[in-house]
Amino acid sequence: MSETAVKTKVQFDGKYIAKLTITLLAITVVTSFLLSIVYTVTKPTIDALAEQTKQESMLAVMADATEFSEVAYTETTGVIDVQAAYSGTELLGYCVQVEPTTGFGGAISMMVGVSTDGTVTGVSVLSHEETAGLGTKAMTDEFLSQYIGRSGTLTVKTGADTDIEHISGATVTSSAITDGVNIALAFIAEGGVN
Amino acid sequence: MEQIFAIALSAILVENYVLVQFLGICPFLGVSKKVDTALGMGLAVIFVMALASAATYVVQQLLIMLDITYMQTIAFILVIATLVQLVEMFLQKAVPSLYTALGVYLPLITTNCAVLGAAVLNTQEGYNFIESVAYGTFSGVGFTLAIVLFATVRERQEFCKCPKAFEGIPMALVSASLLALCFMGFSGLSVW
Amino acid sequence: MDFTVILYSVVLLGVMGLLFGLILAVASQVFKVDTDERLEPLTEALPGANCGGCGYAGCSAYASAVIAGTAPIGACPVGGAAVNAKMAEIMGVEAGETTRHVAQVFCTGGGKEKLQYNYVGIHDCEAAVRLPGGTPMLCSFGCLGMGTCVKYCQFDALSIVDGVAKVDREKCVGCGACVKACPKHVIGMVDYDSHIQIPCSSKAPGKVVTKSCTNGCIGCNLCAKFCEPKAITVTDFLARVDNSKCTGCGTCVAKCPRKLISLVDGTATVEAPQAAGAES
Amino acid sequence: MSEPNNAPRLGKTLLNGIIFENPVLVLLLGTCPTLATSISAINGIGMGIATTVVLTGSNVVISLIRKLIPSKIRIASYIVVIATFTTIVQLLLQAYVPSLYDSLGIFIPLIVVNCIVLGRAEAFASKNGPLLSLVDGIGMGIGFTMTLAIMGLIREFLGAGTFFGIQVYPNEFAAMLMTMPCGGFLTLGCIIAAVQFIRSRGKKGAK
Repeated sequence: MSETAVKTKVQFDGKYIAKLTITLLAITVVTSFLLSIVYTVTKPTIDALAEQTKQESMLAVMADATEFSEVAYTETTGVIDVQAAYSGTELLGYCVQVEPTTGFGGAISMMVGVSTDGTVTGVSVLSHEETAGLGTKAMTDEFLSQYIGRSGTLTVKTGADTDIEHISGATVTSSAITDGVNIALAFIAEGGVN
Repeated sequence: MEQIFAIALSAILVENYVLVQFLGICPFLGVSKKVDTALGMGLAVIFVMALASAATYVVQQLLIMLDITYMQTIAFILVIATLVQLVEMFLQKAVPSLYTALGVYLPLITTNCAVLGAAVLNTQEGYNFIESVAYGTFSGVGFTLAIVLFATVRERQEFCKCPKAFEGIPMALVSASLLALCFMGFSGLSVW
Repeated sequence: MDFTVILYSVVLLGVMGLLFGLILAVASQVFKVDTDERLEPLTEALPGANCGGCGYAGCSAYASAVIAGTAPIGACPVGGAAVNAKMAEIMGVEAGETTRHVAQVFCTGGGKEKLQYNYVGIHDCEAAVRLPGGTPMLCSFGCLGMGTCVKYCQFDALSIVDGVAKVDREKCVGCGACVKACPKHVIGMVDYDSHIQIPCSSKAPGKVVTKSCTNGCIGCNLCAKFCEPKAITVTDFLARVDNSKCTGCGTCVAKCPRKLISLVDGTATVEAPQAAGAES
Repeated sequence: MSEPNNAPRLGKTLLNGIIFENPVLVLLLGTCPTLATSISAINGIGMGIATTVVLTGSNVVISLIRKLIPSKIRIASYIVVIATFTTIVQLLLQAYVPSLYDSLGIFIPLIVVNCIVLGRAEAFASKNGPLLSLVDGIGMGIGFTMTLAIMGLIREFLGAGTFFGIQVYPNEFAAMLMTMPCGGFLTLGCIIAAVQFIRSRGKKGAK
């Protein structure tokens, strides 16, 4: 690397460039091919499973519903999906999937069952990133059953006359779940379903 | 414009990449022995993260258009790996001293969780092009802030007398935990 | 199994692969650092500890110096014969032989109780040496025992044992970092197979040494007189041994009134400490 | 391409991964997932298992194709192979073993950015045969899982007062700090200090 080395004109030796590009192209094509094969093979099963878990979670909040159907609804923040719940042909209410972002670890995905008269029929948590052992304490059935039969906007207060008795050590999560229920109730109250 | 400021504040202080979100710890511990290499690493990471956020935003739009979003990880990783390889070659030619100082940690930027983390978080947050580039750059600045702060602490640690077992990395980790404690103080500072 | 998904993903990634392959290939040409193709295997052959024992800033610096022809093949003390053979074969030259060197501390720590003042400060020789008299101890040549050399040794071969530095001869690779690091210059390089060792570097006259150290060398010349191969020379009250002449007979060990000279695990002699950086 | 008498080398590589060159404690790789997922022992072990599967698989695949890849694009190709491997494992798990996917699902995307996988691929798999790389992957994986389990136990016990999810002492006394980032750094620091102490104690004994 002595100083006198004149700035040599950069010579492109084509063979090296071709070799490099072909290898990378080969790798990307092979990997993407393999991946897409696996994806298309597994896609139906994954979708079926997802649908099944959704059905289960909806049944959990709307016990006596027999089947659910897609329903058109106006987009509102926090509401992910809405399905009408029927038992036979009679409309029982709606299952609203909500995602309040005020959880401690991040977004919590919940399913809230709201009957036609606007009261909560059930709440279940689909997925969350709360800290294990702490946030999860606010996801027990005993805590979630407090919401059943409630309507209007609920508040979490640490006093006597409170709608929801929050769990000590999991205040953030319990208030987040309450936000979720409030979003669902407000959504149905304003007739989000058209 | 204030959205950009909010992103900047959160990416640098509130949700600092290293000390709060645990992304990019390997180079954070590996390269922070001297302040100048730490700064060199930080600048390289900012450069890569800014470009990566821009490139991955374009790739994400492509993926959405073709409706193959499951390819997200692979496509992002390919973009980032190529970017890092370019930075590596450029540094080897232009700044060989920094290149040797960074050593193995330069290719490790590719697997650096921070870079891919930024790309994935950009898509999750649904930022538009300018916001995602801003987010990438400012999280790189947050990374650099953390690594330079840490490097200054580690340089002073060379002369303190600490128990034999704690010399080197354990001592660095203990001071990193104190640093993380301070950054936790910012968590209450949510702007929007 | 709709094929559009497969088609799209393969096409997209294929195009990206092609594009990036091209960019990388072109970039590797533009940023081509013109290195001799032997540099890569040569740096690989070297141990990679970047210890500086060969006198260069690191293995890659030494490798490029070897290719430029300004450095001999066998200068890597850490690698020893195995590395030299590999380097010679890469460079297509026969390997120069190397003798193994190890570090040795020329102080027994006898004077560490006899102090001029009590030193309370940064526990580091480089800091202690800046104070008046250059040392808190009476003996102004002795080892301070605060472990600067231990910090510089990459091979964990040096440790402070009851107040004085001790070299682990097996672990020491002879890189010479400690010789450069010691502010009191009490560490020197000696042949691995030296027979005896005179662990002292005090150039003070006898009566000063008797006051400042339990077994420091007082320059009485007895060892030099009784050494038939004349391996020991005494210059300004300090005895030094030349390793090449010493036969390891051990008479000097018996003769030394201060019980300073000792056999290096029974087989070796001591050679004068050379300048830093052992040449082959 | 079987190496002659490599049984001792296999054993050595396996042990190497677990103790002598434990990926997290000694090589200090993969600290991001270690700190992030070791909030509870179950999470830690789950992450460890998922990483072992991916690490072993990608080590073998990379050591098979190591000769075809020129050095300039080695990082890009290795990481694409690792990412593909990870996503395939994720899809298969999601489709055919949903129960396992529920517990391990969120960790798998994290593995792609795990420095151990690319670290081992570049340091080991690209220089050794598939058999040795397989063993190294397993060794490293076990070492990683063990470290994560220990970290998880400590942080969960101190931070949430639970032991594998069972409440051991009332939550009020737990130091929530341990489940936070700074707790993670502290625990990892103390574990590495303990390892260094044991190793230095071992050496002094031996001398």
